Amino acid sequence: MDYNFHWRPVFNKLPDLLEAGLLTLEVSLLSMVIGTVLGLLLALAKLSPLKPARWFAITWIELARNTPALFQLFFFGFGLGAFGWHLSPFLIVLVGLSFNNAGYLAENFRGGFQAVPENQYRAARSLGMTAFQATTRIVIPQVFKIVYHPMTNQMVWAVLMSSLAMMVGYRELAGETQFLASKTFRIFEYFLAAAVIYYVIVKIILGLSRLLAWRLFRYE
Amino acid sequence: MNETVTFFSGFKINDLFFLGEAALQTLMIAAISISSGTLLGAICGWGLAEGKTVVRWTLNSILDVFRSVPLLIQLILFYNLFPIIGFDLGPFASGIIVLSMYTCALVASVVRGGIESVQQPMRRAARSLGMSYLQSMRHVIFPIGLRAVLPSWIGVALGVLKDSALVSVLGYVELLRASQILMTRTQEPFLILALAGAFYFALSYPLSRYSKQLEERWAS
Amino acid sequence: MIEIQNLHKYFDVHHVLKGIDLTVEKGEVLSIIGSSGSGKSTLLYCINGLEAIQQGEVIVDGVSVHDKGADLNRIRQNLGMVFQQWNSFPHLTALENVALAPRIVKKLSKAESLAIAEQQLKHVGLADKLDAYPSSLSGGQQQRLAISRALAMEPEYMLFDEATSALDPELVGEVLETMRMLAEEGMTMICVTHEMGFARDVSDRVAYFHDGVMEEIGTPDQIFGTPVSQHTQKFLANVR
Amino acid sequence: MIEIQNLHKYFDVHHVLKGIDLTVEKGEVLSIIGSSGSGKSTLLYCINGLEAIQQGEVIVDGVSVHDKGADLNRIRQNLGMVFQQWNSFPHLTALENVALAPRIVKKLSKAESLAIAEQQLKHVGLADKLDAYPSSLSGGQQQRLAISRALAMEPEYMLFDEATSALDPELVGEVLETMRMLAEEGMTMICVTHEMGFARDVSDRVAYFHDGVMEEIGTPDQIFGTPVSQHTQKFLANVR
Amino acid sequence: APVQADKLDDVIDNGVLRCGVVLDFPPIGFRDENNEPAGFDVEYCKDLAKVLEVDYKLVPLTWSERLPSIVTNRTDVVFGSTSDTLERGKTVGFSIPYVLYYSQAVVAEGSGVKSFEDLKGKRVASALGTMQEQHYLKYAKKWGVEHLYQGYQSENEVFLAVAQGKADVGITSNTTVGPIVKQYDNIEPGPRMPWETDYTSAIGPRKDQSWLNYLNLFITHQVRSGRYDELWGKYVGGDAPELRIPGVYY
Ligand SMILES: Nc1ncnc2c1ncn2[C@@H]1O[C@H](COP(=O)(O)OP(=O)(O)OP(=O)(O)O)[C@@H](O)[C@H]1O
Ligand SMILES: Nc1ncnc2c1ncn2[C@@H]1O[C@H](COP(=O)(O)OP(=O)(O)OP(=O)(O)O)[C@@H](O)[C@H]1O
Ligand SMILES: [Mg+2]
Ligand SMILES: [Mg+2]
Repeated sequence: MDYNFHWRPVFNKLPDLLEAGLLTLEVSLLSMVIGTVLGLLLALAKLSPLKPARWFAITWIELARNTPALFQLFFFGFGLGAFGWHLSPFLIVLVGLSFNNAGYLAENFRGGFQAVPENQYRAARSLGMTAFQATTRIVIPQVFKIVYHPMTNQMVWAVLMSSLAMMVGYRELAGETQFLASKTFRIFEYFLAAAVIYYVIVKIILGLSRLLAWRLFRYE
Repeated sequence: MNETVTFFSGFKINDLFFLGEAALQTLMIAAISISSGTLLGAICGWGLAEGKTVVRWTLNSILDVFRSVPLLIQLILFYNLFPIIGFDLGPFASGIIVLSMYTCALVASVVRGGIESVQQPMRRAARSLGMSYLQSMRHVIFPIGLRAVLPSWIGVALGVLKDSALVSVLGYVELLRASQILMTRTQEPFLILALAGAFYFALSYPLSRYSKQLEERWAS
Repeated sequence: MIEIQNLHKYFDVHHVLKGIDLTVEKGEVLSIIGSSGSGKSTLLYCINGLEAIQQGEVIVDGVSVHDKGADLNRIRQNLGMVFQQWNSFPHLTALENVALAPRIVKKLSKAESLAIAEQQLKHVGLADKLDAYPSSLSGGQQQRLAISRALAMEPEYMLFDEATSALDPELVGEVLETMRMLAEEGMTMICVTHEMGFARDVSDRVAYFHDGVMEEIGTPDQIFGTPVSQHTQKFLANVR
Repeated sequence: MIEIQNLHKYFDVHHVLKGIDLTVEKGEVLSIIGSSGSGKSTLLYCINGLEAIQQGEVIVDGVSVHDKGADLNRIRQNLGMVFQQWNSFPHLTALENVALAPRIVKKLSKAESLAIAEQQLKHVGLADKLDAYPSSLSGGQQQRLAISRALAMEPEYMLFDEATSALDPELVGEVLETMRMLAEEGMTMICVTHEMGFARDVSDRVAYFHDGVMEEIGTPDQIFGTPVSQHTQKFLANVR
Repeated sequence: APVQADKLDDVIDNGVLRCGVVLDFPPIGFRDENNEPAGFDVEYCKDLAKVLEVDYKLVPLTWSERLPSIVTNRTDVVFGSTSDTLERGKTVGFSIPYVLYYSQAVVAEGSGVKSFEDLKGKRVASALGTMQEQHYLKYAKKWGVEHLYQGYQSENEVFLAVAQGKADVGITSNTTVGPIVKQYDNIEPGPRMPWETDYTSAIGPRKDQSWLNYLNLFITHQVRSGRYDELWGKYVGGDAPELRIPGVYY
């Protein structure tokens, strides 16, 4: 082996990497929040009897699920740029991830709505609750429980996916890593450090999610 | 400047061939990675479902890494690691190795789920007829588990097909990279992205529809 | 009084209720029997407006349920309903299950609704399960919970849709006991049931449904002793 | 002959069978009754070695099932078993379901095993369902399929674990009929059941289990007429 | 004792020269209309292989991959306009300069950028891992406008960004400005950057002195034979710059 590892520069830059890790968390979390809201709307649109709403939802969902995420980022970058729409690198990543998350989450939500037994809604209505009351008090809490796990997975997926930001010039963890590595040419060392940080972020998310689930779903 | 040398030129017919060739590369990378990853993943999944605690724990923690670190980072890491440890693997080989391991990790959990979905009762029924462990695996658990697994396996395969776009980061000219090259040469980002997107979509959409149908058919 | 006149119900082209005429008086207990798919559940859903109807009328205490102007939420408060399955709300404790509707539908105060809930749960013998989640209750307890939840709205009518048929045999007894108790207290009840013993002992009248038609209705003695319709005879022979 | 001597079974620290002694003679039909969780299923699983035991012995035709050297696959061929949940193999037709084990376990030729399968399916009244997949069969038909699948191995004993309790009431009859037929043909049977009618009419003896203990065993008349144990009395009162 | 083979021996023995090039730097390196590699650097690779009497294998690289490809032994040499900084010299070996540049901006039409100082407050883009990036970021830091900087994977993306209006200014090399301005209607030549002339070298493994010697020799021969002038004239146009550095021996 002809290669000498240089770890010191990586250690020196660790604060920068960790800071970039926070950006990663920020952009993925934001994209989850936006994706959840949009996903819920898309799920309802897809279940609605309105044809245009259904078609809009289906188009969005299928495009998001059947093309590469990187392609979607490029699209929101240079694709839209062709029409004179300019998003900053941060917005490209945020919009791209939110678009993708919404597509995947919508399907989860739809599955969740369908998994709550219809008698739950009927039971609520038979007690005199309005449609809105039955939906918000009885159905949605149960849907939330069903989609909680898939949502956690989507959050992890969003964190992993956010690394694509590197390809469109946003300096979250992967982008910052590439930036630092390109200055010192120690690609392997830097990216190994990044890999470890990603791993830790993912584990923290999963741990927190488990903790939260334990608090939220005592009734199981 | 010499008139015969042009650096930029519009989109031409033979660029379609260039894209087509790149699409073939995408398919090839995906096909090889999916098949080798599936094979490996099936073995690992069996170990996860039926192995001793030590085996399960070890396998799980290794495979977990592939699921918790962005694929992009994995690709860069291994691409730079192989030459360091003395193998000069090009982007193609590196990409396939990383994608295969990634596929393996995903397939393993799918297969584990499949084996576990053939619940105790079915195994007991098989064993109570006098079948040996291997006979019950081969004639009962495996064929029934396969049904449970096939839709999710298609999901994994489509995911890998889309993720193969990331091999572009190693400079390998697959579909998305080719689009990028053409995009900057021809200044027609929208047209070219639309072509690439359509290719992925045309491949992914029917298959995901099919897998949904399978799921519904076999759910009953 | 519940009056059903020439009720027709379709699911798309599928004709599920083919002209039902039926009157249930205050204080009466009516059991409905019949084989699977004959439209028994659908009838109950039509009575409290959970399913739309295509022809005929359902009149509860003089109000036409399927009228455009009908205040369904109000009517339903008067028609307690217990289903075969998935009755209790899994994310709420027993007490919360029962107290929710009085609070948000009847707009009672939190304290009032909890007091009513506690009282109703005691009524059905769940005094020691107030803070339990449904998942930790047996099937029988869950059904009694569902009954008390309906009772908490102080309905004048109770509709039971095979309230015992998803239960383990051992748990059927406690639920039937509760239903019997209600009947003795004078509640007006329509019970779709597979429990012939209950139908025979408790009901004032028994109706037999076959393929969307009410083929026979009469006292338990008539229906079980001298059924007229061939279908009824065959059904009763099968169920023993 | 099946002999069970001082059988103890634990799940971790949970003592599920607490010293069972029981002998079932050739040709005998034994029904086991008892409330949920009393260990009835576990006993059946211990008899054919699907669960390990911690103390005691199970001897089938002179062979100790839980001996290290015991050829379990061989013993099990002699002990047909039918479970509560219908567990016909969903990926195989009825005929293939029945023919599979004779072919791969007994190593019969394809033709032979198909012939046996066809014969057994006719035996349980499924002659017209040979090529149907389980998903297109009713619950009762699936249970009869499971019975014929066990019979195809030509066992000398049949173990039934609540074979009818997951069925719609209407479908129970056909399965009990099939079991009755087997009993009349002289099959040795151990039937865990909730069907008191069946236990009373068909069994030679009835055993009552309570909390891992066989509290009482005797003729149906003894158990149903003059039960000694308080638990038995209470159980029978509940189930009626 | 057997003499340890060096890179020069290896290349001759393998019969293949693995030559790294960057293909989004027209006219020095680019893909022609058949999407085949072309340009000044590509010709140098071919010429080097020819004098070594071996085949050549072009390895397309991004800017940031140039040094790692040498370090991890994926290329034998990179003709990739690599500036000869002392920092980089810790990692790879440099030949004598084979071509010179200075940095120059291209600006979006109507951006009003006339001098270097005008860049303050503008959205500035360049390719990741280039000298331009590193020089400019020093000024950006001083001005406190780092957040306005955009780093792209390739120079072509930089130009596309300026053309689409994502960025106001792209920093590139003087050689590139001509073709770019010709290509895009809405891009104009911008001011020259204030930092020093860019001396760029071929790079190879740091420890392989004999290989670097050979590269030096190759570069001087390219100049003496007139090939340097010829290729410069063909791809860039005009007179090729003097490779001598005033006031110092190389
Ligand atoms: N939402 C629905 N959409 C379409 N058809 C329905 C729907 N609900 C019920 N049906 C059909 O209407 C008919 C009557 O169903 P219903 O549930 O009322 O029968 P039931 O007598 O209650 O049977 P069971 O004893 O199985 O509960 C059946 O053929 C059923 O398939
Ligand atoms: N695999 C297992 N692991 C741990 N405990 C078990 C397992 N299987 C059964 N048990 C426990 O052993 C006890 C006896 O169970 P078993 O299934 O034999 O009861 P049963 O009499 O068949 O009841 P049922 O009428 O509900 O089928 C129960 O308390 C049950 O929870
Ligand atoms: Mg019903
Ligand atoms: Mg049992």
